[in-house]
Amino acid sequence: MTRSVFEKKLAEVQEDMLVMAGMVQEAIQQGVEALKTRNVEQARRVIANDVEINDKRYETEEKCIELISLQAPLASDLRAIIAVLHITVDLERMGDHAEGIARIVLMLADEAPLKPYIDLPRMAEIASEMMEGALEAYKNRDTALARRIIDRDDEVDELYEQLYRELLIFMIEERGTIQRATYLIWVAHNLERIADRVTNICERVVYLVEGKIHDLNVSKY
Amino acid sequence: MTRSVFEKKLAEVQEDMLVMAGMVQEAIQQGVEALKTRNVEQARRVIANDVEINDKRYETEEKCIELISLQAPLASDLRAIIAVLHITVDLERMGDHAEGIARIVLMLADEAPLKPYIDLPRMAEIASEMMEGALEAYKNRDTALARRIIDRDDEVDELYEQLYRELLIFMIEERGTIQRATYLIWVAHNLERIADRVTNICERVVYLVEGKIHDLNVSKY
Amino acid sequence: MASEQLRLRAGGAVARRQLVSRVSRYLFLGATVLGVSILGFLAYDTIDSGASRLSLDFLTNYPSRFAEKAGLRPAMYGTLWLMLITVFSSIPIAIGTAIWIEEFAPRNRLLTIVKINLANLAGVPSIIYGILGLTIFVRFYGMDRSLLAGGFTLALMIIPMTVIASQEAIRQVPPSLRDGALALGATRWQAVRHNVLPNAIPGIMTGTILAISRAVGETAALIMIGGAAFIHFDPGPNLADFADPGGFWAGLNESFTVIPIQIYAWTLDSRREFQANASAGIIVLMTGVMALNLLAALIRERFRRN
Amino acid sequence: MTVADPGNMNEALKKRQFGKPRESVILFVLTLCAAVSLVTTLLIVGVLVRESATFFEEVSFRDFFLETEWQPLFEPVSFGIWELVAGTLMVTFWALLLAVPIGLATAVYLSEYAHPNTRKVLKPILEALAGVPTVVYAYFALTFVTQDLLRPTFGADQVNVFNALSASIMLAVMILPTIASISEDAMANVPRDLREAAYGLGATRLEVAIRVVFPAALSGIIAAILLAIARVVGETMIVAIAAGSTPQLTVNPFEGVQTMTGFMLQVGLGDAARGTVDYQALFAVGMMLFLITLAFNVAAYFFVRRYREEYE
Amino acid sequence: DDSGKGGEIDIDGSSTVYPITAAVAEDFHAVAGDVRVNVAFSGTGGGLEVFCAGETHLSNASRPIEQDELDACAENGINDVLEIQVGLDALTVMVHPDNDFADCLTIEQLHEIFRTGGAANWSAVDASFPDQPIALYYPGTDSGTFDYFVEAIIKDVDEAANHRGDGTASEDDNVLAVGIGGDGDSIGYFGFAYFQDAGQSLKAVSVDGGEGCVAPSFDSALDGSYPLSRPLFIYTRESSLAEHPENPMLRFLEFYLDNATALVAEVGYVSLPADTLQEQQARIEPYLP
Amino acid sequence: MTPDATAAESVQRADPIRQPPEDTVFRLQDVGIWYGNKHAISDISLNIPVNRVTALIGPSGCGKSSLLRCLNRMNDLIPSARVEGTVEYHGADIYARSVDPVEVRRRIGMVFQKPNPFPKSIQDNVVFGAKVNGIEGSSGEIVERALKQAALWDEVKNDLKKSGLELSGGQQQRLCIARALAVQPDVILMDEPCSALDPIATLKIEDLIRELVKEYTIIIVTHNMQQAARVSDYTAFLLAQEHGLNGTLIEYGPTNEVFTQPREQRTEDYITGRFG
Amino acid sequence: MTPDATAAESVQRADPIRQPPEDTVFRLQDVGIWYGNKHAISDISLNIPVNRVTALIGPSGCGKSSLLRCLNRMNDLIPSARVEGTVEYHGADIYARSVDPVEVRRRIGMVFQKPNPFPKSIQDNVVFGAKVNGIEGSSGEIVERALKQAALWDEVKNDLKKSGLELSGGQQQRLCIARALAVQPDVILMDEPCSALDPIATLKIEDLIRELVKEYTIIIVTHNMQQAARVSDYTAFLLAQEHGLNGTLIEYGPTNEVFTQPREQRTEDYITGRFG
Ligand SMILES: Nc1ncnc2c1ncn2[C@@H]1O[C@H](COP(=O)(O)OP(=O)(O)OP(=O)(O)O)[C@@H](O)[C@H]1O
Ligand SMILES: Nc1ncnc2c1ncn2[C@@H]1O[C@H](COP(=O)(O)OP(=O)(O)OP(=O)(O)O)[C@@H](O)[C@H]1O
Ligand SMILES: [Mg+2]
Ligand SMILES: [Mg+2]
Ligand SMILES: O=P([O-])([O-])[O-]
Repeated sequence: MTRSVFEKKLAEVQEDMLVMAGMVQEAIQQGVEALKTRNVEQARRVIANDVEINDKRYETEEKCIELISLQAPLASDLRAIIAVLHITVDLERMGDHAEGIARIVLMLADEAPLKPYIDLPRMAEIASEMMEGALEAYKNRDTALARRIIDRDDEVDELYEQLYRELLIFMIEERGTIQRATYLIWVAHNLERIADRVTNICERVVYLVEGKIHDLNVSKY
Repeated sequence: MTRSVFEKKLAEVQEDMLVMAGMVQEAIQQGVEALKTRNVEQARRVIANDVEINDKRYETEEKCIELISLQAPLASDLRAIIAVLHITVDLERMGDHAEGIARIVLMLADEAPLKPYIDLPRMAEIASEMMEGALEAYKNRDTALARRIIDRDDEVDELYEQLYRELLIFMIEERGTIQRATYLIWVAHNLERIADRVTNICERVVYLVEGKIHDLNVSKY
Repeated sequence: MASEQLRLRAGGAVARRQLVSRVSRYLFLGATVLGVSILGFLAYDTIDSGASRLSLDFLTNYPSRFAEKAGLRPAMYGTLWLMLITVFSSIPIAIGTAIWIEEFAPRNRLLTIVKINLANLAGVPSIIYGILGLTIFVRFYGMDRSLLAGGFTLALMIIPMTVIASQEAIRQVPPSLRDGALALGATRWQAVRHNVLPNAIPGIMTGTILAISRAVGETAALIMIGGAAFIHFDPGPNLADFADPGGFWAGLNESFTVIPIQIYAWTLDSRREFQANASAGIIVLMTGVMALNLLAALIRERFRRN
Repeated sequence: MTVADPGNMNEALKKRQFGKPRESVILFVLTLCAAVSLVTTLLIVGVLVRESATFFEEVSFRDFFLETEWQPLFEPVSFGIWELVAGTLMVTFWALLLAVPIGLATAVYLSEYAHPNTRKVLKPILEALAGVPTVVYAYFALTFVTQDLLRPTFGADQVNVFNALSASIMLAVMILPTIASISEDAMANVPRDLREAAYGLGATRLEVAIRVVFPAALSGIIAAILLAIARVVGETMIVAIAAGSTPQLTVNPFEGVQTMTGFMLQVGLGDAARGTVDYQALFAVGMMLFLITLAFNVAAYFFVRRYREEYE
Repeated sequence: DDSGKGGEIDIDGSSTVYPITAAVAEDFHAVAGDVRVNVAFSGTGGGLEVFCAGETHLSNASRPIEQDELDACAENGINDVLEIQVGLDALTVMVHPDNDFADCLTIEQLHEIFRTGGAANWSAVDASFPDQPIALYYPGTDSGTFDYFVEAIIKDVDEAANHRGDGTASEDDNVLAVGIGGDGDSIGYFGFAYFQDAGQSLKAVSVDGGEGCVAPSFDSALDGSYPLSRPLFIYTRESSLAEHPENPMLRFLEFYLDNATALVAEVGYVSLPADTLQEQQARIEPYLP
Repeated sequence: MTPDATAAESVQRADPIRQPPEDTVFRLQDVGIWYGNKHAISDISLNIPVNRVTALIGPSGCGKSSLLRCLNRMNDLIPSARVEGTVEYHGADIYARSVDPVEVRRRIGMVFQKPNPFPKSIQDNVVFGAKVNGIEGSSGEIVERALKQAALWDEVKNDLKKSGLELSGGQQQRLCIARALAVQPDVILMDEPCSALDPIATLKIEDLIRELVKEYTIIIVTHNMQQAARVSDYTAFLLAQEHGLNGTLIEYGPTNEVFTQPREQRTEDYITGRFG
Repeated sequence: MTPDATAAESVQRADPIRQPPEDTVFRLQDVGIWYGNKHAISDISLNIPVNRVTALIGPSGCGKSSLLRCLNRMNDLIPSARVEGTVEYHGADIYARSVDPVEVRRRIGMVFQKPNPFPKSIQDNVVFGAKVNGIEGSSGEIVERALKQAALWDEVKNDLKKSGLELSGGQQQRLCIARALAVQPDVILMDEPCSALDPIATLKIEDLIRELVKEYTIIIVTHNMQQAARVSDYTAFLLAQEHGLNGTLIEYGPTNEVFTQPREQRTEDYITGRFG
């Protein structure tokens, strides 16, 4: 409970989490970028970097457990750490999704682009914005913002539905696109999952501030 | 640290977790059952029940946080609780996947079955077995078992690949199946994710016993 | 719950116990009052017979065969000087002994012997101290029947009491003070000197003053070593002697008388009127003793408060 | 501080040249102080032994311990010490019988019942009783206690003018403050929480005082009583004047007795020529008294120590 | 310090003689303020002991010095002890004031009362006396008064007899007076001086030494008709008189004897008959300048 | 989401004093305590539930001990102490004129900070209160029952004659609890009962408290927040707002709520060590 | 996965005594302590690192205080105490014949369980040690520096003449720390320095310890495991295996490891309260 030590360590852990979030954002962006530009190298980098994200998660989690062990935090302090613990899991999985996108880039590398990627980057953009906002909400303990972001998940879901339907039509119309289309569905799925995970973070923010866990977004998948 | 109180509460929390695991197992089984038998009613029940799973998760998480707050556990005690905290998240998501399967059952309800469902139930079976084993490993703090189960994830992955390829061929060969096939891919994906989450639980078991987090299974998706 | 209300009332056994408790208060008070009233009665009796003789002359006159002319002057000087000598010779030794016992002595059989011996010495009759003083100071050291010999004799007599009181006082200084000092790199003596002693002083003083009250009233031992009853000068160094060590020393070597001897001499006198002198002497002595006790009490109360 | 050179540190920790001697000088001086009381005892014993040696040349130990009469100054002389011992015991017994209950009751009152301010006033007043010259007590015993108290109460023919009881009563007054004051200190030192524990169990004030505080302070109380006994046994003037000078074996406190100290005073301040057997008897009695008190003190020391260990 | 100019005289010894010597010292101070005279009273025995040890210059005594004591003096090289008688202490026998039968007692009767194994009841002393037990009070057994009584009464009648020990003894005449006054069966004796003052509450008994009953009084003691009076002494050393002419001891003794008659009576004792006094003065005569 | 948000905020603004819904043993109404003219605590209204452990926490000097001691009239023993307001015990005002404090204390036992066994044998320690109060039953039975309840019987049953002072600190404290139980009280007040004990002994006492609360109502003052968290069902947080001011009740409610989601910022600050 | 598993198991079997890799102040080799013929602790080999907080934990009676007090020869003061093995301080054996214990204590300061300021003014308290040790500098400077280091200056700078006893418990303890610092020691030993303090004062002392460790080496005995966890860099766990047996070192290592993944089951049992 030595506040100065505790606060330093809590700040450290939160900083770690933000750094990790930055890494994940980068991975998503790079993944989608690679998809757009069919940049295999970039995709490979994203895949390789995922290990770092994973490591960062474990490092942060270790720190959180140490912090709980050594400092026995209570009330909002404890919730803050538990939040970090959960958010890092989410971030790590978001990283995995980004990696998934990058892997699909590799699979698609040799094939012609199906159609200009408009919706996918749009989804990625929204997801990225949501993430940005979620972290902002976390930093400022801003539940209103968090709740707004959760609402934005619907946009992503809509885009996803739309894209999915489009790709289905592609596949039906043009048998040769089936493989590629399913790949793209994966990408969209990954992005949808990412946005979904962002809502998890937002839920955490609300929990952090209000001390109650609210399942504010019900995922459909 | 009053052990008797602490142990009672820890046992309670773990019991909650096992109950939740039971609910999830049930949901998966019922979901796949509904798929096989095209039982819309059953699928609806699975969907409805997911709310309970979610509630159970939050209840358990609240208890864990209370336990950490009030009892300030250390070392293996703390790890046990943190494990529950993470495992319940995984279980909840597994429940979501089961719900996802059930939703697909609803979507497929009006369409003819694509082919006899062999691989999917097989996947579900393996995933279920893995889950059974993972909980066993957790209860007995059996890292060897946990590691074996993690290895079994490869079986699921293989089945998934196989099924995916098969369905892809279906789609290419018979345009009318595309919609249904993608649905089935979703089902398979859900099952793959479930198995994947089981490996998370196993990782936790290893962490619980050995105090180190090992990322023992690298998911590809 | 009205029944609960009733049950909280003292009834039956508790009422009886409370009654006994309250009655006992008056018994204990009675015992205390008894002690105090004896003192009051003694005081009354003494004042009744001696007050008429109390006057400035009584304090400033020399002894005389005329009761109304007789005074306590040399006895008062003698008592004063004797007590000073006693205090200055016994206190350092007594405190030294107490410090040795509590702080430096090896915890072995010797220490047990020293402790038992001190307790025993405290109960040795004063007349034996008188004989000892006569043998050692008057004879062996050739101090003659002087203030010094008398003072030293009384010092020997009160050392045991003072040591015991000082030991108690030193023991009551929390060990943490001593440990605190030693842990700062103080030597054993520095710890005692700066931290133990200053805090034991009030206790030591109380004990000493009580011992002195005893010495002030001592008669037998001083008669044994030849304390005079008739003296026509002021024993001890006088003002002028303070400047001159030789004179001061000579003053300390003078013969002496003290108030209790004077009182005793008067009580022995066949003439009635001297009884009043004795009572007046007792009043003077008791006033002094009371003042000392008051001082002790003040010191102690101050000490207790901290 | 970084790791110092071990050589340096060894050097640095060396005993200081000028630090130590001062310390040993002080220890030496203190030891000397402690030696004073031992030397005093040796001198006392020396004087007593030397002088009583001449006594025992004339009087055999056998007579000293086996004869029943103490009559050193009358013909036919006889030196049976027990009459004096019995006198001392009787006077002590009655003094304690009176002073212990009253003293302890006073202590209980002051520590448990009295308002702190009352205690502050009463205690020093009581303690003044310890400072009254014993000659005063002695005359008071003879005049007031015997004449105005005992004789009217018990009948003049029952009560000897010189009697053990009057001496005992004044001895009791003399030691009252010793017992009351030291016991009160002991009771005041009983931790407050013991009292609170008892009150918390529903005990009344009396029950707390008698059943908790008193037993807890017992070792201090016993110490007070021991000190009081030492004072009574060693007291001279009161017994010499009030108890009479008739050595006898009696249990009747209304009769006069002679105590050991009474005899010593009688001889010490009397006309007996030095060197005569009757004078040297003073030392034999002194020796006896010394041995008795020593035995008593040794016993008390070990008793109290055992007792203390049991309750700490 | 102003001590020692005229010299210092340390005196100790008998408490009986103390008032006389103290009175002399008081008046002496008026004429010789430069000489310090200190008077203590540790008893005849104690006084003679320190005197023989050379620690005092003069010793009061209520009995003659004994051979043992002279020997002790000699051991310390004090061979020139000088005895001077300064007065008489008449010894008074007293009974309780209510006692109406014992008005006069013979030496033999006193002997019977105070000897070892003597009368237990008054009736055994004289058949006319009531059959009541006798209670005895006498001075401290090693006081000069006691010694004198033993010599004058007990041994006088029967050399083999002893003073009995079953009474109450006290050094302190006050105490004896209280005792005798408080006890209806009492008989006791002590110094006349004390009786004079405290004696109103007691009844003095006349003594028949063979020449009829004589009541104790100054006159009867002075003229020798009262049989129980003892001499009081002071002891000093010839050498302390001889040393030099102006020495303080000589001045003091001269003053003492010159004023003895008045001062002895004043403090309650019996002055010496003129011839006896002259004898004493003659003893210091040789040293006077 | 607005309704939800206001709901959440209203939680924050909810009354921090939540009187338990259960049956109460003590009902304090506007209680204030004065020492001479020092106002130690003021305006405390508090219901203490039956068969629960209620913990009083707060910084040093906030009046925890004062409040505790006013519940069995122990502060009658402090001449300058004065209590205002009403303290009802099972509906009876214990400060009513007709009430005998000895009677009150018999029903409401107390255990102190420093283990304070009487310097007597274990047996006599336990029997003391029972005997002065004329509780029936043979000493042997009383002793055995109380020591068993205090979980001390097995450790001492062969040494009942041993002095209570020869026990270890933790055993001494359990002996003190046994002593209080032997009087058959209804409530047990404990003023920092473990602060002089090592962690292992502390755990034992805490276990015992959880055991005892099945039969008794327990009120415990503790400085150790972990202890309050571990052991109590309800927690009351007192605070003397500024140094020298009188203590007041800041928050009161179920322990898990107070320690995980305190409703008052000051409570949160205190339990997380942000204070001072 | 077999290699991995064995790796994990080997972690479990790894040496529970991890001497720190840093520079050491104390190097204890097979140290044992006897009181008369009671063997209090035995076979302790321990290196204590420079500029770190090392905590000694363990159940009551395991010998923590004994061990601590043997580091500055405070147990010379217990007549029956005897130390065996070697205790090297910066390479010098402090139990060597030529060593003056007073010199040792000057370099190795100590702070006790109960705050024990001398009943003198604050100033005199601080200056005392410096003066007996002939430390140079004006009193004013010494006092100011020490009090500032002990984070007490601001609170008392206007009352330096006030008695040390008039301070609150926590201030008193900081005064004792200042007093120790004024002697310019190298190491500060603390024997349960907060066990008599309330949580707020405890926090302040803990903060201070973290501050001081930048310049001093600190060894602290504590019963409070949370405190050891919060405040120390290294933790040594001592245990007297059974009641009455001598204490030994069970585990020693970085605090975070000891409290999150103890290598010895007994350590784990102790810190999780499974003991006794
Ligand atoms: N006997 C007393 N006389 C005067 N004031 C008192 C007395 N007892 C307590 N106080 C004051 O009342 C206030 C509350 O004291 P109390 O002992 O109840 O606090 P507490 O919360 O128990 O503190 P702690 O945690 O230190 O035990 C304090 O300011 C204290 O100084
Ligand atoms: N002066 C002493 N004489 C005899 N034995 C002692 C002495 N001091 C300590 N001991 C014993 O040595 C052992 C270790 O005691 P120590 O005080 O070092 O333990 P500790 O770990 O500090 O305990 P605590 O946590 O209770 O302070 C105990 O068994 C104790 O009884
Ligand atoms: Mg308190
Ligand atoms: Mg310790
Ligand atoms: O004192 P005396 O020798 O005269 O009895």
